[in-house]
Amino acid sequence: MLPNISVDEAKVRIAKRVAMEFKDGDVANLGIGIPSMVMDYVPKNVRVILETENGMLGMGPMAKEGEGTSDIIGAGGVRVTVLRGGSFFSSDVSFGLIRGGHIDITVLGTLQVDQEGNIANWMIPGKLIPGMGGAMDLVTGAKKVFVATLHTVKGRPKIVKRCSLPLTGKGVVNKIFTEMGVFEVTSEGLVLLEIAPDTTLDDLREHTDAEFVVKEPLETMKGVEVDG
Amino acid sequence: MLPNISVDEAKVRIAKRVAMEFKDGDVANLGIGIPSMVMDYVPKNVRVILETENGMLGMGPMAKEGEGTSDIIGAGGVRVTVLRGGSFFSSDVSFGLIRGGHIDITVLGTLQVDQEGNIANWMIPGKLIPGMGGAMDLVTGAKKVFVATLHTVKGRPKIVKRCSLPLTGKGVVNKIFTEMGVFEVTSEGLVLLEIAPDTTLDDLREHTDAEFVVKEPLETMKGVEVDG
Amino acid sequence: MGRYFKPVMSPDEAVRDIPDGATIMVGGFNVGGVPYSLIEALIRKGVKDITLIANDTLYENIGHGKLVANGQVKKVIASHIGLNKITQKLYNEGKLEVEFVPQGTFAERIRAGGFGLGGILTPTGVGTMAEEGKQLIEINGRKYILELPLRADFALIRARKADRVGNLWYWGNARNFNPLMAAAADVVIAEVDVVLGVGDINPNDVHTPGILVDRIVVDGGEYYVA
Amino acid sequence: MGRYFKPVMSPDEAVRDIPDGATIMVGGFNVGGVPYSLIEALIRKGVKDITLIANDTLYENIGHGKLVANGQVKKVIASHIGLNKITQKLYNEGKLEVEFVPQGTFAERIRAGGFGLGGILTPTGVGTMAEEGKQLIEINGRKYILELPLRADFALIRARKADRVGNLWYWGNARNFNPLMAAAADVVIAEVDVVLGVGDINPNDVHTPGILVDRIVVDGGEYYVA
Repeated sequence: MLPNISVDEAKVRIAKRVAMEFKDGDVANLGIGIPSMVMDYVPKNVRVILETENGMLGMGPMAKEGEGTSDIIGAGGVRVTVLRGGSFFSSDVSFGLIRGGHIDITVLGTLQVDQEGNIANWMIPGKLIPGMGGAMDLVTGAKKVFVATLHTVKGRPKIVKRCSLPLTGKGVVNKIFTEMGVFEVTSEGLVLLEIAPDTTLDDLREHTDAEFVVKEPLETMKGVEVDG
Repeated sequence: MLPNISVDEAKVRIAKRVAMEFKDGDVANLGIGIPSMVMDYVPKNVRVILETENGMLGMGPMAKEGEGTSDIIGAGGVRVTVLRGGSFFSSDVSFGLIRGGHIDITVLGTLQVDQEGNIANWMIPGKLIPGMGGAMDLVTGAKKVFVATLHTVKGRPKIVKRCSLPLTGKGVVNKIFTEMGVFEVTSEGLVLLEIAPDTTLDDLREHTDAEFVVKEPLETMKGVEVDG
Repeated sequence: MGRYFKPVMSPDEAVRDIPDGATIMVGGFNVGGVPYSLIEALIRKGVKDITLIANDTLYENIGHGKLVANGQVKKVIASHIGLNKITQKLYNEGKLEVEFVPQGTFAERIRAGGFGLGGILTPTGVGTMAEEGKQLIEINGRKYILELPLRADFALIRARKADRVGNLWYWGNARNFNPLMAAAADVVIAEVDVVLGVGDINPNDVHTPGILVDRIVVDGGEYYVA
Repeated sequence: MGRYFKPVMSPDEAVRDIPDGATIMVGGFNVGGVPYSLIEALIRKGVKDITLIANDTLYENIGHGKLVANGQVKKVIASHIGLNKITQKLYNEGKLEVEFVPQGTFAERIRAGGFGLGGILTPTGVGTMAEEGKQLIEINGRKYILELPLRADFALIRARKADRVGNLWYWGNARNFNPLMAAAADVVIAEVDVVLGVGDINPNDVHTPGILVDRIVVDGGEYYVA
């Protein structure tokens, strides 16, 4: 059984939990969807420097309605602001920073992620072929690659034994965060680190296609408040 | 016989002749020695943009005594000035411009140059090994590679059949300017384009180790004034 | 090329010699840093069979996205086409060739084309479809893809400021691929907001040296308002 | 790393953890853009067996030229050693290892090291001693040398201005290799003239993003006067 919460509640739970992974001064690149919600839950005293792959460090909040310019946009095209101490640079420098290991954390959504740390999130053959954009570089170059995703889509598990869709990166994922728990990809395979308080191991096995081992002692997923 | 002029006069003759090769708006990188004298003879209405490989376009004259800064220097380390419209950039961009064919002309001195357009000017094994600095990139990337050199050193020809010293570049030289004449390197071999008014073909053959053919009609070396 | 001062032209004049079949680089990422006026001139001129090298194909009704929608483009080399429904449709119907390039690789390939490198080795895309048809080279036990340079006949780029000798200064992350493309095409046309006097851009802060720019177009207007 | 504000230290503090045997990049070209105060601190500390990665070894009595003259250097990777008589002498006597790298290749190798590329293909040096021991790759009938990345344990660089989060701004062609080295070492120490408040460098004109810089040293003095 999946936790008895709405999709929006599930997304917030995931974003909150990912936010706990950041340390002061970390440099991060956040994908669209749940990853873009993470900053709302990072404590004020943890200063995270956001990178956008189109060439900015120190991305601030979205520009106010009617303000901003198309010269300063997030990777999704939205007008944003730049914080004091930020900087702009060309795309070769941006991806040099990404590929060169100068980004501490990237958080990405996904279509599929598997027990070997493979991730597939750039195309569905014959249906949807948007292109990989900067995703292949991000998963290859960032020091830590986090996947933040709902545990299932239309009842189907996102965490699979082996991705069937074309890969974005091979063996690149470090951690997976869902509303049901937190997994780590290790050389021994997938390890469940934390489990949500409203989830059982049987629930998790039911909705996870991948094989995983359970860390001893298994911890309760941090930051999750469950009613009653 | 060599022309009956002093070494200084010979150098001026060469620099003057090379200066005639420049067109308005040309971008040039000039080596040390005779090449650095060329700018003195470029007409005012021919605006040549000088590049220094340490990262500047629009190099101006040397800084005045007591002025200038070690932050703005020529490739030889001398304090220079930057002209209005100039720019500074990092070394990867500088050599990107050089390697990428964005420099119209480089003028270099040499130890040896041969009839196949090979040039050797970076080391004498066992004696002098300064290193190639930026020379290998310049001869590979500049659109035109000009050698400006005295015809002989201690009586020995500089233009040889085949360089015996380690090469700086293979088949890269376009033209050779000496006090005795102007040569072009072609796929058919070395061609004498111009001959100094105080030089005969026999003189040239005597002091040139390389084989060369003579262009018909052979022109008198431009810009050379000979007394009486 | 070879002129000290760069000619300032209208968009139509600037693109007049771009022939059918040309390979054209267009700067920009999404709506930022796109030379909109030059694109409109290409549409008016009706240039056909373009090989378009751009990070993305925008939306079907904006900027170079329109070139695709108008059927003026034969082939696209890009990292992303997801926003433009017509690019996706033509591609799925086999009517448009699309070469997908990871965005960081796209940047390096253009830089290599402009800076005289024969190629670069990147770890990006190893083990994915991005390695198909390419040479893999192993160095110290790690695999890299050998990626080859990209060049174009024309580059249409967008900057905030130019001076009369062609130096460019960009604003915000509208800079993106524009400085790279400025080095990688035979003819470089820069659309800018203002043209300043020689020396009015601090030489330490010139983003693109003027020797790379052939023609300047002053838009004078606002960028596309998203 | 991982700190938002960068510590401002004395030269001696900044180099305190540089051990014997370290690989050290030093910025500069001839007398320009050299972190003189940091070099003096390395001399005071007496670090030995250094692998020095620098464009040149200056003169024997100036900057990192002194490190060579003092016998603190085991190996030099450079494009030029001609100004330093002692480098030449030790090299000719077989007492110092020198790896010569064409200057443009030197720049690209450091950039590749900092930007995660596995190598680059350059036409520079084909048919010369520079190709010895290296893999040649032919592309479209032209030969290129495969050149591998350079990285270091520490990079000592020089800029004109820093701000408190480590953003750097260079003046003149003292910029040279400094921005490249800032990306290519585990620990990056920047010697600057002034430290400004956060945001006091225009974000469009930041030459080195602060995330690459670990420590700041304020020299306060003038550069070496040639």
